[in-house]
Amino acid sequence: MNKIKSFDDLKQLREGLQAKIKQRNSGSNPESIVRIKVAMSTCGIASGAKEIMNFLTDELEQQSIEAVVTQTGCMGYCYAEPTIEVSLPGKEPIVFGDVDTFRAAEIIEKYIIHNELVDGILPVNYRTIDN
Amino acid sequence: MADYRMHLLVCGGTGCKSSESEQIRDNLLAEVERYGLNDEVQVVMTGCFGFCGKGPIVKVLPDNTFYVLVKPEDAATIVEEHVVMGRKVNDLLYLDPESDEPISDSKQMDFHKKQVRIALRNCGVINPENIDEYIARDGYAALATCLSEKSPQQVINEIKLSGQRGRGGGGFPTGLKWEITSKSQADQKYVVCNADEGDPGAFMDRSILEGDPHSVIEAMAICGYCTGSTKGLVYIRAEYPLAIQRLKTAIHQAREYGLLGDVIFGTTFSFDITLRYGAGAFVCGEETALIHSMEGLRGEPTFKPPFPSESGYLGKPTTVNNVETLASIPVIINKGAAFFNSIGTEKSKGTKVFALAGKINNVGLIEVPMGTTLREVIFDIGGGIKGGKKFKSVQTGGPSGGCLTNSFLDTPIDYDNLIAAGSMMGSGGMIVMDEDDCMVSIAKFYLEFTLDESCGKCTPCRIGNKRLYEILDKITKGLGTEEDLTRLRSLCNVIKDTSLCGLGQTSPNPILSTLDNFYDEYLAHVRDHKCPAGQCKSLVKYSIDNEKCTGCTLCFRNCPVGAITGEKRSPHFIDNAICIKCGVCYDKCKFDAVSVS
Amino acid sequence: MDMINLTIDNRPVSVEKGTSLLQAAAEVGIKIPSLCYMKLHDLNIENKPGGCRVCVVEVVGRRNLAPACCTDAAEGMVVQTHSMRAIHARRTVVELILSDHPTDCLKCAKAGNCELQSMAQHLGIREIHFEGEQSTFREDTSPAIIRELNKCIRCRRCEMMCNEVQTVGALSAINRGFNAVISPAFEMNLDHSVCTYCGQCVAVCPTGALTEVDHTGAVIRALSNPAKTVIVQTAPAVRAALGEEFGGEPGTLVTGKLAAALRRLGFNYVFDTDFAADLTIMEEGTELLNRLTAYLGGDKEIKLPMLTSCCPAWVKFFEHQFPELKDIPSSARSPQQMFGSIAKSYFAEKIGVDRKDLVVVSIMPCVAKKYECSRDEFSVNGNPDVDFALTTRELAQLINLANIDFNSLPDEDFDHPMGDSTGASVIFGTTGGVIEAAVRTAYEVFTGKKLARLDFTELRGMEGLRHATIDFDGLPIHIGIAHGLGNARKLLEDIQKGTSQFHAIEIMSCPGGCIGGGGQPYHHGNAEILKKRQMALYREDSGKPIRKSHENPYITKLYEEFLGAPMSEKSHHLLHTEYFDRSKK
Amino acid sequence: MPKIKLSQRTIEIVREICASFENNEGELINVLHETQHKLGYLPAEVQELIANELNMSVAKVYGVVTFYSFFNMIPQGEFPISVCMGTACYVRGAEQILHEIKRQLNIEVGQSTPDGKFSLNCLRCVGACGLAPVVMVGEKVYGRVAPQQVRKIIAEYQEGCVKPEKHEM
Repeated sequence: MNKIKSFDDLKQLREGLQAKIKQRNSGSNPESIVRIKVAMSTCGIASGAKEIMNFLTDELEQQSIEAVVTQTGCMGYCYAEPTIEVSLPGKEPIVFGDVDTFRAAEIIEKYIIHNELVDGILPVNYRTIDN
Repeated sequence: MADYRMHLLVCGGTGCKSSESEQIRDNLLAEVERYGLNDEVQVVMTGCFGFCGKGPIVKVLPDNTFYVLVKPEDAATIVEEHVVMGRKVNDLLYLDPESDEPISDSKQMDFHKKQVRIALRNCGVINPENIDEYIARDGYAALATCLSEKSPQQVINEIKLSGQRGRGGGGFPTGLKWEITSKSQADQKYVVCNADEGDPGAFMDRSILEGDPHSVIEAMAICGYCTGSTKGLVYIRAEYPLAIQRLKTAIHQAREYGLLGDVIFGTTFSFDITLRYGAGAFVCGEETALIHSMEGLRGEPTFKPPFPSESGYLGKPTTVNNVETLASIPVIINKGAAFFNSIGTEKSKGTKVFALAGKINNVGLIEVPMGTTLREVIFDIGGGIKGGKKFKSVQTGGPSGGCLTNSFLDTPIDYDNLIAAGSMMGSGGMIVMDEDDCMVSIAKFYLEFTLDESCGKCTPCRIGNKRLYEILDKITKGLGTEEDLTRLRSLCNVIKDTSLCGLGQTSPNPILSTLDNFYDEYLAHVRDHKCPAGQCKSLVKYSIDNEKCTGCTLCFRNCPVGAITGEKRSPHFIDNAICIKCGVCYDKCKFDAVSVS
Repeated sequence: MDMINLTIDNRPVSVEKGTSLLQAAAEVGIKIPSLCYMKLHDLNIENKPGGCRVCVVEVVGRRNLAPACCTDAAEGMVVQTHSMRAIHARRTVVELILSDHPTDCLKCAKAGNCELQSMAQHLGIREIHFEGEQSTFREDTSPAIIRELNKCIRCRRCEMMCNEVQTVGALSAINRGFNAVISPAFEMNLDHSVCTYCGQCVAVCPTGALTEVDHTGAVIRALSNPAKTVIVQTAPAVRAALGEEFGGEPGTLVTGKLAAALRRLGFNYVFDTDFAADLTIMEEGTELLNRLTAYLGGDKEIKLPMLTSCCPAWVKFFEHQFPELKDIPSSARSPQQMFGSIAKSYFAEKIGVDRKDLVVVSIMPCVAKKYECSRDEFSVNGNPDVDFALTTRELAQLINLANIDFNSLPDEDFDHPMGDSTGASVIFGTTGGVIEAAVRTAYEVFTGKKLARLDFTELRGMEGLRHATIDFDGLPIHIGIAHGLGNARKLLEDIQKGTSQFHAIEIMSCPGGCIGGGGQPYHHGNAEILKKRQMALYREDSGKPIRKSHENPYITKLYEEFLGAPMSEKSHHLLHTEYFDRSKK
Repeated sequence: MPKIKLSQRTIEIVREICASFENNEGELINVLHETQHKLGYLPAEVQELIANELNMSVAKVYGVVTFYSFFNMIPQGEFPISVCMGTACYVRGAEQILHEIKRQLNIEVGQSTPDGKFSLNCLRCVGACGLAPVVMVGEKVYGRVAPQQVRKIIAEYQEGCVKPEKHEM
């Protein structure tokens, strides 16, 4: 890892990272892929988030669906753990709650492959400082 | 193969469900089918939108149209007008409360403003174990700005201007705290992050550390720059292994990038962070106790002054800030004091994270601007009371806070309003209670906690709280008298007045607030020896109604102690000598035959 | 000096910056009651945990009440010490303490001397409005100290004395909440701990939670047994303090009345530990000179400084904490034990009584002496040299029990031969006294010259650590003095590091020396009392016809008739001892 | 308290831990954490050893150990069961769960079963309020527990689970 030695270093790094993310997200980009975030806070893990993450990784690989599965912190929907957020290229991210392996399979099958929503979406009900 | 061009989202939150959202879905489905649009339009049930006051809600994607107060019979109109004709149904649109104009795109609606995420901005968004994702979202830019463009005093002024007050409970202005340390003369100063989140029912700090550890690290470095400290310590509960691990990873990554260590951003500023672990003592949330604990001592508080800002860890000036306080600092620097100051009420600026828990549908972590009302939090964001029960009380401030009733639901939440209402902000736990919760028992529960966690140093807290607990115990057993209520209040006041630290000074709050707000319930216990909520075991009796009992044996099979007898298909009987009043029979009975008295 | 102006109970007060409200009020004659707070001014000892909350006062504009002990006076402050709110709170707090306190005052060892009892009286408490669970701690009896923790009010004074002043570390606050209490590790008994029995915890305990083991009953039994000859010795510091137990001014010398009272109690012989103190000087002084001469002669085997060994708590302290230094202190036994040893050999022989029928009782300002006389090495075939050690307080108890009106007693003398002593031995009771007595003798023996002056004021005082250089006719002798074990520790650490410059060091465990011993009448936090006792001893010294130990004719006679010479083989056997490693390292 | 004699290996482990914190008295709590992590609990003999190594009084070490609820002086069961008694869990019936566990195992809070398999403790909030009431067995969290489930949870561990690795004193 290179050391960040000045504000300019930081800005440069940030711009590079942001550009990469933007590229990944835009629907028109051929390299854009499905991204899934699994909420892995204590509550999430206690409710089985780790198993879900493993399941998703394995399942997507088996079905040869190119996707990135990453962990993230608490999304705030503790009542609906485990919670995952799925971003399809060019679409707004959708949050699914109470995800067990059955539902995870359903999400891959219906939403990721067929762009078909499943019951139990969690509507985002907050603003962050970005918007 | 279906390729949907449109999705109709029907709110399946409990609040909406009770107002027939399932019927709405069925009707919508039928309408879609009637037009033969099954392959083009999908109808799905979602989780709670958090806008329950205006439910049931139907949202249309991709155009983000937001219909409120939808009735089952509106389904036809929505499909006919919106789906088929492509025209929005104006009557069902949400009206802007200010302009009275209908808003069609939900992104323009103020309900999104109910929650504004500042401290939680990255939680659930970034991978907390990847510093690059933090940097991509302006991470460490605030530190860079401070170091390269501002003097310490300028940064302190900015924080002061933002009006931020400590989120740990006391509400002391953050900028002022930093300024005091910065003006103290010493060869070494310290920045301490108080992550000893101990309020039962509060988990904001844990979530932030698990979801966005870098924001805390960055803020500590900024604080170090402002106060002239080169060493930071995080005092974190050992009960939070995941948070500890994420924090360690984050510190490591920051060091790798040179964002911690020597010559940060090529300046002369050096700063590094080490971890100290709590070991299960609530009182260590108090600054002086926390410092003693970090020094390897018993976590007993000492009298203030001297304040840690002047004489803290190892006798050196020490700034102690709570996790949530720190997590907002980079935003104040990046977006400016004015941005932060524009949110909130006159004396409480910015947002506050609450951990919503208890008898509420959407248990979770929320962040709202100061000044949001309890009603909005509980009913709009929290989705109302679980199981359709009646709201009874909301407890804020943990063991230091109080239980508020219906009449406070429209009180805007800020530091001063909550204190005036007999509770306090505390660290942000918000526990909702319903009609089944006995307020005397709740008060007793908190006292038991305080008793367990009192350090035992000062008389009022050590013995006084014990006596308070004993009086409450007497009352819940039906042995209390009205005189006990007078004694309870008088002792509460003395304990508040004479205790050494914040723990004792606030420990009577759960009793005082319930005495104020639920006096009748206390009276019922001492006068009639009855527990209206049916929770005080000594005061309740379970019995089976001969008429209603069908002899299904379900209660018999579930009774953990074998207190229920009876033949199959004939009325059962509860032996109260054996009954432990667990209430399983009551919960299990399908025929309403078990009654509580 | 920055001055602060404030108003207390409507009276203007002007005090230095940094003065507490408690102190500020005291300056205008307002005595705010307090329980845990304690300050011994000259000794630099302060206990200020702010825990009891009895001293709370109302400060106008403040949200809650302020503890007067911890709150500093501030400019313009308006303080009400007796507003209804303050009085109500204060009484409630004391009632709470009483609700977790046995109310068996009538049979408590501390009755009449208990600060909690006085507080209840002071506040006019006639009813305890709270009842509930009370602490149920196990009682702990050790050779010297009894702990009855059910009477503990968590003032933390004992913990402060044990850790900060004495650095012994036998006691610590343990547990938390209602169960928090002060205890040795693992709630074991004191005799399994590193406790030195210095008794400073007993000296400062406001209630009956810490008291000495009561041996008065055993002494009464011995006195009433016609088959026993019972003799008594009384330590120097006792005469300067016993009077306080009978309403006397602190610092009143009651030597004559003391001897009279002991005689009336029925002791067959009334002797003085001072006699043994003179003997100690002969032995210890000779040992010092021997070691010094050998050291100066280049003997590398000889270690200096030599440390005094009169104090049993100090002995136990280094046995636990500095076992590797156990060869450095003088091997001389303490005066109490030298007395016992000579009494049960030389004197028993002289009066023709078998040692088994001779009972030696000592009156000591100390609780550690109870432990010392029970040490195995100080007995012969299971018969201890000193049978019972009573504290000054126990003696007062005994005098009362025997219906003796102490104040109207005539002055009487001690008996011969072991009641005769010099001025040098009297000052054994104060810090600096032992070494001054040793210097008086060592100088004359070493130089062969007569001292021109006997008052070595450079060795006197109340500071915890002192040092002086005495000119031994051209040879500068460096002397260190420590009282309080925390101060002693500092000197020992220097020795460990090899940086100590001293030839001889005097150590006494208790602040002030034996005058401030754990068995003395309670000072209740008033350091002036210790100073007055100290002055009394120096007065007694200067009034004595003989003021140097080696000039005590009865000591000379003892050597001639029995021991031979100091450090002789017989002396070694009877008057010296060895030390043990008590550490668990 | 039964006396135990520490093995040479244990003594070395504790000494190493103390040394890794430079035998600094101020690091006592970290030393205790680390030691308990390695040994499972902190018996008197270990506390004496630590006091010696850090050159402080054993009474003070004991004072610290008894102040913090995280430190144990008795061996925990092979499977330590902790019931969260935070407010959220309390209002959602944690007391009943606790009661049921006590009944099933026939032990009180702070005790271990005679076979050493289970020990029972209460915790203050573990911060998993969304899952209230919460029970932890070892590190595993069980959320939304109902009294009826208790028997099943305990049974999972009774049937020959692998013994967790632990250093013997």
